[in-house]
Amino acid sequence: MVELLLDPKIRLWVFLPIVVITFLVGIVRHYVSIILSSQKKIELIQVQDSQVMIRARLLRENGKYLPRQSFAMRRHWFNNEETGYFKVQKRPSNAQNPMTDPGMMTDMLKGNVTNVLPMIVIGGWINWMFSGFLTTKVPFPLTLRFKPMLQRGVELAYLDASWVSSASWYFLNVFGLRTIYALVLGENNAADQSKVMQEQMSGAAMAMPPDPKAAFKAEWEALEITEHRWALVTAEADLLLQNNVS
Amino acid sequence: MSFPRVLLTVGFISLFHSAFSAAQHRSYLRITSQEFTTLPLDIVIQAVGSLFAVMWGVMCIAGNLREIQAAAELNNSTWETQMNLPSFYIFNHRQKALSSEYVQTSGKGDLENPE
Amino acid sequence: MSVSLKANDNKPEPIAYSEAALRNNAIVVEYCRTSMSALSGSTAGVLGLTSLNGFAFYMFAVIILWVMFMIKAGPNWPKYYVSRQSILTNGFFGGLFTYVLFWTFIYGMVHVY
Amino acid sequence: MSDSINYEDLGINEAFDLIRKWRENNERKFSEWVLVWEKIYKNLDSRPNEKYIVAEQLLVAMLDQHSYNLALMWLELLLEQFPGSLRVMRYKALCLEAQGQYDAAQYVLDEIIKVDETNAPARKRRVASLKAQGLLSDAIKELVDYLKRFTADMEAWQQLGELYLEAADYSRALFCTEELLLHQPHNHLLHQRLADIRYTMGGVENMELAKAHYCRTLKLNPNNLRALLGLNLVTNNLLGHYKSSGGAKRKEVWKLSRWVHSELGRRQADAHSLTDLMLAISIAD
Repeated sequence: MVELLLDPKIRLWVFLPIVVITFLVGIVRHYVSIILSSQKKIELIQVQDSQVMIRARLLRENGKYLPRQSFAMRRHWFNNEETGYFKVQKRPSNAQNPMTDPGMMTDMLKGNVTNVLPMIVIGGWINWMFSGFLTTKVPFPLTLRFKPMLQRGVELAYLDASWVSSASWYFLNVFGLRTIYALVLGENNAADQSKVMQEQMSGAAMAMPPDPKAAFKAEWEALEITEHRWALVTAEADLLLQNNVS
Repeated sequence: MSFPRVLLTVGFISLFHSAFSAAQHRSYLRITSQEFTTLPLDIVIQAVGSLFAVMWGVMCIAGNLREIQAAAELNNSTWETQMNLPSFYIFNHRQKALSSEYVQTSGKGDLENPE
Repeated sequence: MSVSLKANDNKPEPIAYSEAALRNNAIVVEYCRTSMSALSGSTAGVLGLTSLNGFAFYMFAVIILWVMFMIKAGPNWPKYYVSRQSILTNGFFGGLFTYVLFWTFIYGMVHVY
Repeated sequence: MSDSINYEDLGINEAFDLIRKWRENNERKFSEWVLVWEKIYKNLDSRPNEKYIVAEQLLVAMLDQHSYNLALMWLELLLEQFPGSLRVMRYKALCLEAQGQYDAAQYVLDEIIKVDETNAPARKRRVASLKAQGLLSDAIKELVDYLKRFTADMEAWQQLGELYLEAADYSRALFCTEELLLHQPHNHLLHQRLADIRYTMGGVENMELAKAHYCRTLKLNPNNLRALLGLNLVTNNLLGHYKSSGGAKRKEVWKLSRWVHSELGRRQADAHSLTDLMLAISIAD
């Protein structure tokens, strides 16, 4: 096998710049997406619904620590035929189409602008600027199948598959550096501090069920079949057992 | 600077140094047209050693592990912290009387909140 | 106080974990794992390891990291981790990708030119 | 428990670490703040990462000392940095409240809620301002109204429980505390609280439940001396109830009671002085 010799200048002017550019673009993109991200306007009724859902779930999971009467009282509040929350509250069933909601549309657009567009633009620019260079060689043998993936822009039939062209090197970086962004950006979120200040995100669980009606029904069912077994029945015995009192 | 940070910095510098040494070794071999077999042992040791140093440094910097048992955390809390509700702070407490700007009043609120 | 409650409890009560603490530990482990992948990848590149040697080195680094975690946690590791195996295996392939990238990068910088 | 810190020799980093600890552990300090704040605000600019969070903390601490001018200085800083932020608006309301201008504070809070209907903290502040004015029943009403909307808010449930206790409405306070228990079923303090309330309410059934909760508390945290003392009271009470009837039940309670006595005796022997004992009680109090 003939060892291919690359000009060291390629290293300085192609190989390294691609890594640096990809990395910096990723950082910039992160901050741009922070700037662009809009707080979703939340309806009061949605907050109410989501909080009720949390409460019902907690009742199901941790209700066993309450005495039977307290548990029954709460379940009654949720599930009673006439006055129960899940029965009285009527929510319109809105399995909405995202296309009809202009807010959703702009969000999707913004997502595209910050994610896909830079990749295409920078990718195209790199392809044009550094076209036709072989940049490096992966340190392990690969089958011929990988050639179109790793040697985009260099169409040499007899080249060993482990050589990587500049365009492919860029794409490898785009995908491989993601975890590094999490490392660099996630460690102390100085950028998020301003976001916290802008407020809005009022505490936990703003994840709304998209269709409250269906969610209510499911939760009603789940609560209905929950059996109450008081967990503290054995508390006394447990305590004595723990302290080896027979 | 704390010890892990020193370790981290030194480890990084050492790792870079070994990278440069390896690159130089490679170019020396190329000039003298010798075949590359393995790196000199000192570079290998330096690289692996600095890897360990950096990893240990990262490990110390990454933060402390917290005890995952719920009880472990809760058993250290007292009512003083449990009772402390930042959203419901009131400032109508007795510290008021220590302030330099304090004017004595006999309002209803003051009487009912002797705290 | 006695510690032996778990052994003689005939119906073992599920141990409650603090979610915040679990998340905190997961973040710490993830942070170390990503750093370890990147760093060991760089080292493999410096050493000029090729093909299987490189992957063996990754395995080696993963195990070393695991050992380091165990040393850090000390003898009472169940206080901090739900299971020891999950530390070893979680994110193995995610880390591998980062490792390969850095390996290729440094290998290219040092040995190809 | 505060292990005594020498505030005089505190380095800058240590001071910041200290207040971060307070922030994370949710501790409200009064006299301690006076000792550190000089170090903090002189070096605030060297900590760009946490500058504004610390500024908020400082603001509240200054209000606690009723040093309005200093507090307003921090408010200015925050307003300058984040104009139009609802969070900063809320601090403005806080300043007004601390100065006793409750109507003006109320106005600011109403403005916030008008802009953002879902702003839970502002709604909670309205309750707090009623509480500060001593209008207990109004505060309860407002808080109940709030909880109809935000049913999963632990802080609010806890506050409502406290307010009900102040109003001596034990069954409602019990309900609120049970709501907290749903969120943190392994919190020994909540179990202890529930048992306290049950014991206060009285009656055999409540005593039995109080006993179960106290036992749970002691299982979760054997050092909870208050629960141990509570258990002592409960078992004594129950023994009195079962004097005439209930052979098996009485036996069990008797066993428990004996254990409690031996445990209390051991604690007393352990505690070398009265102050140690008092400290141990205050952990749970």
